[in-house]
Amino acid sequence: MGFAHTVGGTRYVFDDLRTLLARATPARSGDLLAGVAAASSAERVAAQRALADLPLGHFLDESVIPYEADEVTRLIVDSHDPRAFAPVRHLTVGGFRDWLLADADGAVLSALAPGLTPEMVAAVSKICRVQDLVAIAAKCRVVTRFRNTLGLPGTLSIRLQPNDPVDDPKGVAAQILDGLLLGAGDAVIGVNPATDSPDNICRLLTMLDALRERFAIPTQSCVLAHVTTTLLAIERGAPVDIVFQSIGGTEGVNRSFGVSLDLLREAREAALGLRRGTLGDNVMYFETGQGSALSAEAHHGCDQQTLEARAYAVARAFAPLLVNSVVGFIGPEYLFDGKQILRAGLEDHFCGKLLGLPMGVDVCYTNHAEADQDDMDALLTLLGVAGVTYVMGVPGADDVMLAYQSTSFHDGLYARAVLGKRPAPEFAAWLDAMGIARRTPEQLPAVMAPVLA
Amino acid sequence: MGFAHTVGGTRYVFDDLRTLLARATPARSGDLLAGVAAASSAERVAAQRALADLPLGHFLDESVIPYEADEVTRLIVDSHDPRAFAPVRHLTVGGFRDWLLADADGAVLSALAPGLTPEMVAAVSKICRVQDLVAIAAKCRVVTRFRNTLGLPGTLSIRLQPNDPVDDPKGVAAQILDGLLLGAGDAVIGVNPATDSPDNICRLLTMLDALRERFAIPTQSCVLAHVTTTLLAIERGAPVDIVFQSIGGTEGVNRSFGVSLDLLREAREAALGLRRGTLGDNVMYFETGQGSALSAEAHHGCDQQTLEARAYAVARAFAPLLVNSVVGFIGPEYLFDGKQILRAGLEDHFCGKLLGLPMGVDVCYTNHAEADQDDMDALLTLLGVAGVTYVMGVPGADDVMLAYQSTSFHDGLYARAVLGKRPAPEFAAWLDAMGIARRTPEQLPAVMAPVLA
Amino acid sequence: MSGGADEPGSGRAEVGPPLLWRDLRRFTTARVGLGRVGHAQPTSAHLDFQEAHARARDAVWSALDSTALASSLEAFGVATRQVASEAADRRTYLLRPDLGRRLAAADREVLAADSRPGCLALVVADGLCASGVQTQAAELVAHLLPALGASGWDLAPVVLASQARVALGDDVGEVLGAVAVAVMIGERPGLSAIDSVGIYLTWAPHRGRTDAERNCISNIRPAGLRPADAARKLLWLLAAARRLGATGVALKDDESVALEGTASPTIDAMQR
Amino acid sequence: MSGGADEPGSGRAEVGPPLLWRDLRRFTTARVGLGRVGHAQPTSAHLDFQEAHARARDAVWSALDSTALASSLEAFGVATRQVASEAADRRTYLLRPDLGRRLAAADREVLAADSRPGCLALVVADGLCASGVQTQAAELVAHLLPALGASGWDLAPVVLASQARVALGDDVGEVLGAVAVAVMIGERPGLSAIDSVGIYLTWAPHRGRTDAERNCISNIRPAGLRPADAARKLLWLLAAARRLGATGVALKDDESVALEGTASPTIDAMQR
Ligand code: B12
Ligand code: B12
Repeated sequence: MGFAHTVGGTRYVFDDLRTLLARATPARSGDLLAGVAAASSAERVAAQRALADLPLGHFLDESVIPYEADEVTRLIVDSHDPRAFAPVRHLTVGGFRDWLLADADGAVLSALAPGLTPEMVAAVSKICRVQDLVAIAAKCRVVTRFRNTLGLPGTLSIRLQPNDPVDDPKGVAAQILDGLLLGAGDAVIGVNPATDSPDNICRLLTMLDALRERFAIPTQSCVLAHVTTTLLAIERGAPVDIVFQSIGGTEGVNRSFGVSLDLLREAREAALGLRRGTLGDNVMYFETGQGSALSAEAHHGCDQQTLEARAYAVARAFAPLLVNSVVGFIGPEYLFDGKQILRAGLEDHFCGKLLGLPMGVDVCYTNHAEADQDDMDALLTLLGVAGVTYVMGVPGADDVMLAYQSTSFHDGLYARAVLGKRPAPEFAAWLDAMGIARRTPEQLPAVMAPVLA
Repeated sequence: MGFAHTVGGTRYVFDDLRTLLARATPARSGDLLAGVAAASSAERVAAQRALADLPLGHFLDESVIPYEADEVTRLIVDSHDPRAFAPVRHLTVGGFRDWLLADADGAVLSALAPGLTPEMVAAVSKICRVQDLVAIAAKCRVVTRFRNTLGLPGTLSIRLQPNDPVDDPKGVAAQILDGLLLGAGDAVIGVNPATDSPDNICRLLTMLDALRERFAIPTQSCVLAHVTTTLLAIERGAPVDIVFQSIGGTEGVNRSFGVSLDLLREAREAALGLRRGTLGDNVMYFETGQGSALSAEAHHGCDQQTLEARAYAVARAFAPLLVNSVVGFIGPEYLFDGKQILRAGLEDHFCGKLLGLPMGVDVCYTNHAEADQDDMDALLTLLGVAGVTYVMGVPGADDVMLAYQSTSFHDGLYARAVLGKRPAPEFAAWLDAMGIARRTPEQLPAVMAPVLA
Repeated sequence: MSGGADEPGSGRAEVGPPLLWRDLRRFTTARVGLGRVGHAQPTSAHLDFQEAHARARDAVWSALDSTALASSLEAFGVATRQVASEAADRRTYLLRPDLGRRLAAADREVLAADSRPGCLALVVADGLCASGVQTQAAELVAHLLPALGASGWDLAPVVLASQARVALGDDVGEVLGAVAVAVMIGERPGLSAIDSVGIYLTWAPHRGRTDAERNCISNIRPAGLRPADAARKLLWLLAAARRLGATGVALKDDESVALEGTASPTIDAMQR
Repeated sequence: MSGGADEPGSGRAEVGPPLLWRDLRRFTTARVGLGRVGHAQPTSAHLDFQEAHARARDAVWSALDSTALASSLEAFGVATRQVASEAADRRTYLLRPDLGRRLAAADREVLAADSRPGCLALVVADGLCASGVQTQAAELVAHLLPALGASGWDLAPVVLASQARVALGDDVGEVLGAVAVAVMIGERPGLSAIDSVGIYLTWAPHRGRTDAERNCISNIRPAGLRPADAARKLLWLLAAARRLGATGVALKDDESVALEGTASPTIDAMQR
């Protein structure tokens, strides 16, 4: 079936839902690369108008990737909750935007989440302005727990990201201390390993756990190895709090990442089996990012933002503690400049939150993209207003292993200060107890120095 | 005298302060047009480093435009208050940034303002990131009064801008009602006249005043005619609350606007003589915008942002009720795209506030610039966090006379809602009394309908 | 706004007082009475806006068809000349207003042949949007011609200028030796009007004149100031400028012609 | 970070425990211990960052000098071939990764002449930053050569590829009939490193391989993994891949070689 709309005397026809969604997306380089973008602003507006008129119910009848061909589609279709969908089933996409802005509150949105498919959420995001993405997301409430409580209103958490080019434990530890002194680490202390060897991963896991225990920090640690390596580490008895994996919105991109829904299920079971959470059992951490499916040539003619929302459908099947979009990380071929990164970051946060996820955003850019610190400050501030669950914290914003710029520990302090946000309550109390809540001591707290002796 | 700094093995030399400031400015089209921009990022960084090392005291010794040649320079030099300057006189520009971020609070900054020259303020803004521009401006407190109180912490005011292509009073009135129903108008109800004839201006002034009195709105009105026309209107007995004028940062641009400091003094005296303010006597309203001096070919080789700050030195000599930068209004030859507009808007707000002005920003763009509503939402939100005194309110964001897009009445509501801001207290009370504070009634309030009968 | 039941401005005089919020739309082409969802504009208003924005952006790139315009002007017996500024193309024009203010050297020479000291120069320029000039320039000239003749103005050939800014008129006036130049120019396109023309009048034009030395008549278009009224205004200003020997802030537009077709200039209810 | 007293990593072993915040800088090249002004970074740290950003952005545009590289490799008696991807220039490369993954048609034909079923293919590619590859590729190859011969690998001519992505190795391997391909490629430049190389190893390469079917050795550079260690790792992976008949997630890098020169892998104080 097809869709059509006339703008300025020209009738634009869109063959199927997938095409309609792609043409309605605000301009970005990845969709141009994929050849699915609108050819002109007029065509884009025509698609947005046609999309706005589409009943939400239609999304239950037409999949952007066939059910038979893709396990992510099967997950989406099979897990849809018609009862939860009921309050909005009579609406068009345009009416849904109005309803979200006017009528919905946090409780209503939480109840609605299982009734929404990622494509519905992607669709409505395409006809939202930045201010709508902010205002609607700010209403969402998503709370998760492992060793502390993330996502409470008025909080903004930070993942402490202490990456080292050779996984040197002292280099990692020095960055962790730096982050703690600057109030970061309540979301997770999570290291990306330079080397994905099981030995190395186990060593890092042990070291992170010892450090956390030594200071009695109410948080969790994670080594962001491939999920199969983490499974090996669990087998070998390493202290795994949280299982990390990069995921995407199609079976094909997940295959290119070396994962499947079954493998993720297995990993979650293994982590739950360790019973290491004290306050809750959200044990998974996922990262996503617009463009990964196209990069893996597994995009099925869909636009990257719709596929990104589908990655969230994968995530929500595993009750994660944390999810984040790496938005500017992948590169300018998918998000060209600060403007595209800014909008994509807010879309991702919005879609994830509407689908009920504890969404963070890696507010970041690479050196081959047209972006700079000003763009990051803008996105960070907007996300803070939108109630982002957490952002990254990297010393001086410079990840010396991954070679990109993310938010610094200082940026986290800035966002909390100007927006009146606090860390997760347990972590805030710990910072108070350590005497580092309001200002960073010149002298290291006595308990910290020996760590690097 | 000259300045120099080495970056990446290359030594960059800057002949004078004016050149140093221009090379240190973040990239924008107007400075390229003027031929004063840095040729590379490396040169820009070199200039920023050299600027950061410059003692603030140097700005008292070297003017960017000669004292003899320019009455704005004379105003700046002659009105500098060394006593107020004392707390920062020992600092370099870089040290001043650190001091602003670390030590200064609202009271300290208010006391400092008369000690700062616009060039000092422009200089420090050039080495600030967007987040610094936000965080520092958010500390500033500037309160002004005419018939209500503007600039109190926690408030965000709106200029209601009901422009009509033929100055049709009914068209203007319909827009005013619309704005009032959407909570706008506490900063001023200000019409840009399509026709600058004295008759027309008097007619509009009378109509605005009658409407304000009829509803007993605690606000002020203004017709943004040329100051000479407003003087004529005062002579003819028209009810002038606030005198408007566009101004710039050099004697030359002001001449091209048909004004001088003397003329502005005369106008202020005339307005004060009417004694129409009930709470205070801030009777002037100025608009400025990066690029106007270059457009008038009166820029003296200075960068547009430094000249913009100099326009604020003109403004502060007249204790204005309102000042705003029209940032994206002038066009892409000065601010090319959303990114340049965003940064310039925050710089202008920052510089104005540090100089002690009640700064608003016309968050806007023209259709020949590379910008859209998303860029406006970002800038509006950031300005809200930075504590902007007021923004514009135009029906549906579309000014049908000036042919550009500014913030809509709805945008004002959005910003107030997500940031927890209120209108000026007197106006907020009036909105409550009218029963339109929380939602817009479908039915017009009875008192309003006859206005358009 | 893309059409709809409330055709803006329709039947201004016929109907009673507005009772509903959306009734305000009867009184203005501005986007009033849009309704609201939470704090935001409803989807329909938002998409109307997006569509208008796409259209306005395209209008920036509309080009003046000087040849077509020349033939409609020549139909009134008016001579025309086609010139260009120093801005070679549209992109350059947008980023280099300085070039758009200068007459291309070649055209300067050609135009010099038409020099007529004391003449009145008329320039029709694309400005930031050619579509309004294209449709309204001939009408404006038609309204001007009889009166100009009657008041003894010596009209130089009308100059059709592309990639031009207002100040290009100074160059033209200087070359022609004009005592005054009136530049009819396309104003920046807006969401609700992509056909608006401004007229800028400068006495004793020469390169270096500032905007303070000009007068302006703006928003000339069907939904704004009508060409007939604009022409009358210009004639009044011309006469006044001749008396004063100047244009600009010193010359106040004190003509009190009521503009027909717009609402009465007073709001009865508000004039106690 | 632009130099300074605390040269990062200097004297790691010699000094006592950190007492001051800024002492943390002894343990890492990361930007720790920067101090703070309010919530922000001090001006000096901020400007260091801006300078590094300018440098890193330039590094993206660094080009591989294949001829110079070829002669240093040929000095070891290694044959080389120079190829390009389908991305014609740097801008295209950045925006069209699909083209960067494909061997230019002409080069495909030329390379076919070198086809040697069962060989090991080595590709040296500019990737996102040529400067690291330029300096380290020869060193890597020098470390590999003796051991490769000893383990009986048949090394094909080393392919020097410009405007190349990782997956270009699949095309090269396919054309050469290689049993495995190792791509040494410039990693994206960072603020603190514009000389980092990654090695991606793919067993039985052919167009269409996914990243799940490769292994990766990353951050090869003086301040990261040293070429000698990287070469040892690659040799280990090669041997393991030959045993397993595959690379990718199934092949775990279980080599337990301690990397010399980096700190001891355990933090004593934390190992109760
Ligand atoms: C960009 C990037 C990504 C992007 C790649 C998408 C894209 N289009 O570029 C995304 C975010 C999707 C990604 C995902 C993952 N990555 Co990655 N990634 C990088 C990064 C930062 C830069 C790579 C680069 O510059 N390549 C050079 C350019 C010129 O080549 P390219 O052809 O454009 O890029 C290709 C490769 O980089 C490849 N790739 C990216 N990551 C990985 C990881 C592995 C194991 C392999 C084989 C290939 C691969 O994907 C790109 C497209 O084909 C490096 C760190 C670094 N400093 O290099 C880490 C890095 C290579 N990734 C790493 C890891 C662990 C992963 C994941 C396995 C994480 C996870 N647990 O799921 C996933 C899955 C990767 C997969 N199997 O596909 C590790 C590898 C560690 C190791 N020694 O094995 C590194 C070193 C960083 C780290 N320590 O976390 N990654
Ligand atoms: C852009 C603009 C400006 C910019 C001009 C700078 C620039 N580089 O473009 C700024 C913000 C500086 C400006 C200032 C003023 N403007 Co103005 N401006 C406009 C606007 C929105 C668009 C003009 C346009 O599209 N021109 C066409 C392009 C192609 O020509 P251009 O050569 O690029 O532009 C030149 C002219 O526009 C000229 N200009 C701009 N405004 C004015 C005003 C007058 C009276 C004159 C003679 C010339 C002039 O400046 C430009 C550079 O030389 C119009 C509204 C409209 N819808 O047209 C109002 C408009 C022309 N301006 C107006 C006014 C009143 C002013 C001010 C006098 C306000 C004040 N009280 O100080 C000042 C001073 C102008 C002066 N004497 O120099 C009125 C004129 C009313 C009238 N009939 O006389 C208009 C119609 C809008 C309004 N109603 O407020 N303006």
